[in-house]
Amino acid sequence: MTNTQFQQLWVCFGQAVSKHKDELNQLDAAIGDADHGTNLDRGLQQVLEKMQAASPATLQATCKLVAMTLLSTVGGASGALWGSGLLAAAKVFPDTDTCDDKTLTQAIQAFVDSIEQRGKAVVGDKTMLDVFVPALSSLAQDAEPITVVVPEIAAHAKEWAEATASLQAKKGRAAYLGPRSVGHIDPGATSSALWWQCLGRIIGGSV
Amino acid sequence: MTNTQFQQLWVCFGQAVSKHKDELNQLDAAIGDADHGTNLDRGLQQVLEKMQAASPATLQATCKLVAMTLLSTVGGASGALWGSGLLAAAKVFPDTDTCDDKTLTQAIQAFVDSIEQRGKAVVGDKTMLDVFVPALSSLAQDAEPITVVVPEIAAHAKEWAEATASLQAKKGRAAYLGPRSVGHIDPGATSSALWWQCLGRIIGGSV
Amino acid sequence: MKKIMNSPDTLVAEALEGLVISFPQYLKQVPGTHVLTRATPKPAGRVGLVSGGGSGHEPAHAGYVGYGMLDAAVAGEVFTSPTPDQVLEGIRVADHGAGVLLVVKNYTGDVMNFDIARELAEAEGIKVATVVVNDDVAVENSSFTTGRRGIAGTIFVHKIAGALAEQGASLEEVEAVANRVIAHVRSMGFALEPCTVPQAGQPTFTLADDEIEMGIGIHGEPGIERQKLRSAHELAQSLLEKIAMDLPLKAGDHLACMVNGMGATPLLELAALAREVSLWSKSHDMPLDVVWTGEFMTSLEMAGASLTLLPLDDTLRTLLAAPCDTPQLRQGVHHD
Amino acid sequence: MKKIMNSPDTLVAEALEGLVISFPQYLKQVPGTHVLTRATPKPAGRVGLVSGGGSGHEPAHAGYVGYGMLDAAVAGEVFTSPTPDQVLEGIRVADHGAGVLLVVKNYTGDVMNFDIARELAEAEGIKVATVVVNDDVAVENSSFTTGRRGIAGTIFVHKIAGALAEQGASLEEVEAVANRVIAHVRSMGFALEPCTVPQAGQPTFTLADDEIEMGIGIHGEPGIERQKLRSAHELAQSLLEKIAMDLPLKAGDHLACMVNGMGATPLLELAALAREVSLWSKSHDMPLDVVWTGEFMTSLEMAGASLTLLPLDDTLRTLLAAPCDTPQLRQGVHHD
Ligand SMILES: Nc1ncnc2c1ncn2[C@@H]1O[C@H](COP(=O)(O)OP(=O)(O)O)[C@@H](O)[C@H]1O
Ligand SMILES: Nc1ncnc2c1ncn2[C@@H]1O[C@H](COP(=O)(O)OP(=O)(O)O)[C@@H](O)[C@H]1O
Ligand SMILES: [Mg+2]
Ligand SMILES: [Mg+2]
Ligand SMILES: [Mg+2]
Ligand SMILES: [Mg+2]
Repeated sequence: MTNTQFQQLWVCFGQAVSKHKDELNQLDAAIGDADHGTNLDRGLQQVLEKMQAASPATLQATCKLVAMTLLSTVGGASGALWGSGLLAAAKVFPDTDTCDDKTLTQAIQAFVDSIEQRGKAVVGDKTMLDVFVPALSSLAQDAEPITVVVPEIAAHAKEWAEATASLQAKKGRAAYLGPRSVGHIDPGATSSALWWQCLGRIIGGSV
Repeated sequence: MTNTQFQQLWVCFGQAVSKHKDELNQLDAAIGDADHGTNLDRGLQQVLEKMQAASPATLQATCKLVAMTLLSTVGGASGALWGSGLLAAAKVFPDTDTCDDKTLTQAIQAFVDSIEQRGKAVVGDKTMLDVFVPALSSLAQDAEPITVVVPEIAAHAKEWAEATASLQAKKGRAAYLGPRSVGHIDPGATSSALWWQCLGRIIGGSV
Repeated sequence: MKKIMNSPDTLVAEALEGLVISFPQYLKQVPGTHVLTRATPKPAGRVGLVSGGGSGHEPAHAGYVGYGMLDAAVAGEVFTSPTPDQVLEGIRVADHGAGVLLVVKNYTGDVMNFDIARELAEAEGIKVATVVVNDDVAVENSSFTTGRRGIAGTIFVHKIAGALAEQGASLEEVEAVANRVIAHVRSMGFALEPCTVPQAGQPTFTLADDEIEMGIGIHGEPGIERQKLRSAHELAQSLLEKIAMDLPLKAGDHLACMVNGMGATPLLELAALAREVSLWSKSHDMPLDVVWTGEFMTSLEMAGASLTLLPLDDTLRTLLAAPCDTPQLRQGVHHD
Repeated sequence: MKKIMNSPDTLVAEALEGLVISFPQYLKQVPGTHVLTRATPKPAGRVGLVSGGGSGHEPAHAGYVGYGMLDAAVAGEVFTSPTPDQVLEGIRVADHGAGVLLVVKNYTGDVMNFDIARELAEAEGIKVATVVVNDDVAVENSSFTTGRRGIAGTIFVHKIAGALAEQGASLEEVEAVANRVIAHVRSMGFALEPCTVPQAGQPTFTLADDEIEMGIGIHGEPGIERQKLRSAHELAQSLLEKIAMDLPLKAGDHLACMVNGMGATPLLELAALAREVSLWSKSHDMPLDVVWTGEFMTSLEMAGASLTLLPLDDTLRTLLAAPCDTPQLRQGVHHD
């Protein structure tokens, strides 16, 4: 992946979250506090502005800038998770313009590890991990090139997000609802699916 | 009028206000604070209880009991006005079981005078006086016996109350609405009409 | 109607008990009455202050009973003036030999019931003076009408007259300073949502999603005009202009301001409104010496706010800043 | 949605300015941040206390910044945990050489953002300890889940730990007393009406005219169960029984209680609820030593209330009664 592609990913994600902001808020209203779309959107708009202003030249620099911006503007659970996850990923990305597929997979692995560590959630807890973990394992296990795999993952991401509806939340705000959390899709899983859809389009070359 | 009739008047009035309580509150909600029915009802239920318990034997004693009870239980503008008006009327009523028509008229005159003094309102200010003043002047001017006159007044009382709709309030809480008070019937005039209807029935012998 | 209560008929009595339970170091109830008075009475020879009115304005008035403010608060039913016998009980307990000042908000019911009580107290030989607060500029003042309503500005009267009374001033002096506050204090409020009188069970009015009632009183009654919702900036602007013109205020005047919530308005919004007052006062060159932001005189769970301005001279500033110790207002904490 | 504001995006920033304008003797803003700190800093060598979280809970937390309680409050957007850089600013300003205690309510977002900030502060050489308040008995406590939420009981932690810090205790001692409060404080709340997050514009849920949400948090989220509205007596009963069983309480325990309004509930109703707590405590032979009634930890304009109980020993009672001087809580007024 090139630095340009990586930056396009954030532009795409920013636009997608902006477009689905109300929907994400409504998902969060049902089992949380109605701010997930607003939170991510606030952060991502800042990311786009700062990326434009600073034009970071390497993958690592871009990832760090995105991480620090999200960390200092999103707030809430998703701010801490995306922010510290991306800080971990930035350590994996090279300080160059391009990286190979394996490094990208490792960076995403570092992102997911960090989120698991920070948030202490596991798959099935009805969180963003319910999209990121299956996505990452497809990516890591599959022998095909990522230009093929990632678009496939992207095609599944929405299903994984929607499958959280049947889960009872164990972590995050939705956990307080106990059994009442069942029947609602997790907002963080939904926004994570948007991220994978963007990655799919960019790596698949359809942006 | 006999003491028994006078006591029947309060029983009748208490029942009428209880029946129209919500309507009086709604009239008061439109141009005041939605409590006129509740206020009068609270006081009159107490009057009925105390009258039964104490069985005052004279007109004066009954009037004083009603006055003191309303004064200490109604509150608001109507509590002060009915209470101090009836205290003034009690001074006119004899300390006997019966009074003649002229004395009854004088007692009502004292009631109205006291209300005018205490509340500083005049006819046309959209208050209970818009029923009591025309009623009193019919009573004072008419040559016929009160068994005829009072039922006639009673028949008009509702019209007088309804006619307050076209007035702009000058006194009481409704005055704060200025021109917005026009178009609504005054709650105090409406409850006053109920009182005259009761008096009409009792003096006309239909109770 | 949804309320935390057992029944509308017992709500006020139960709440008065609950206030004493919540503030036992400040309040006690005069047995068998709706009068709350100081747990520790004022020393003999000092003027007593009594206020009151209908309930539903909490923390007014029991919240202001204590050192430096009131001696007794008399509570009527919700939005209903208390009866004269109750006010008389308040006067009796507040009299420490130097007379009693009644601080009455200008509503027909309050004025008349407090007047009857004053007559009864005077007949018992108690010296009583009455001041009538009429700070609401929404209502036109005219000798042909009831005159202006008394609203949140009343609390500045409690504070300032209460401070002077605490210092041992005479009834005439306390009455005079109260009237000086009344002559200069002005308020105006608006509602975003109505309230529901427990006994009535229905909201006192209904508003569309973009409507407000401008120029409301404190009894859930509609205001003088229905308007469109506007920004905090524009709302503050229109209230303050109306108040400033009425007084009138001039550049250089030092002000005390009260940003008062009507019951359901979050402090977050009241604070945003306080900021607008500050911007306005700066742009008009009128230093804002004192800002009180919070719920001081409410209208049950009405959403909305009122703004109060009081131009300050040295006397008023000093009395406003004097220590007080009541359930709602405490100034002068001593530490280290 | 009707709010007194200029725009949802500027509301929090404007309100923070407004709080400083309203309480200049207590608060100042750390320039360029959403951190409010004491106008007069604590002397060197004393432990600092920092709390915070999303906005919309006012007077929490800025209302508790001042003598005897917090040193700094960090505000996030409405119902959104503040970011680590903001918390770090709060830690820096609260550190007077003896370390800083972070009082965090147990929400994933708060816990993680405060944790990241603690890591950053420790990297700067500041000694930091964290306590996590989880007083809400509505939520089952289990090591497999997020655990209980922190709600109104947090204010008892501020008060008691703040008092000990003011006396010059070490960070370890202040942390220990905070944890002692956390170990014993329990709360539960319910909503009669939802609130509307300014940025979202829609109520967080809708209730029929006879329905309540039982076991709510403080972020407008639905509770654990939808129930029928009941009398104040029955509501108090069910909350208190749940709390008492959880602790568990026993006859003879001395209690502090907080009757907390969620934002739109009139003091009239809260006082009526306080009376029910008192009746309950009497019938269970548990003396109610302290009752706090009012709005301490709100959820914007939500209607409803929460009850908090804290069994007291001598240490806790003394620290709870110690003087404090903050925008919201003042004890120990000095007069005559
Ligand atoms: N412990 C956790 N681990 C992983 N993801 C989590 C955790 N807690 C919450 N999340 C994710 O964060 C989302 C909520 O984000 P957001 O609404 O922005 O934060 P908040 O809950 O603080 O309001 C949830 O939908 C969930 O996917
Ligand atoms: N100054 C006055 N003189 C005569 N009647 C008055 C006066 N002020 C108010 N009223 C009457 O009192 C009625 C209102 O009574 P009520 O609702 O019980 O008292 P409040 O206005 O204190 O709530 C009005 O409808 C009016 O008829
Ligand atoms: Mg959320
Ligand atoms: Mg009325
Ligand atoms: Mg009334
Ligand atoms: Mg949030």
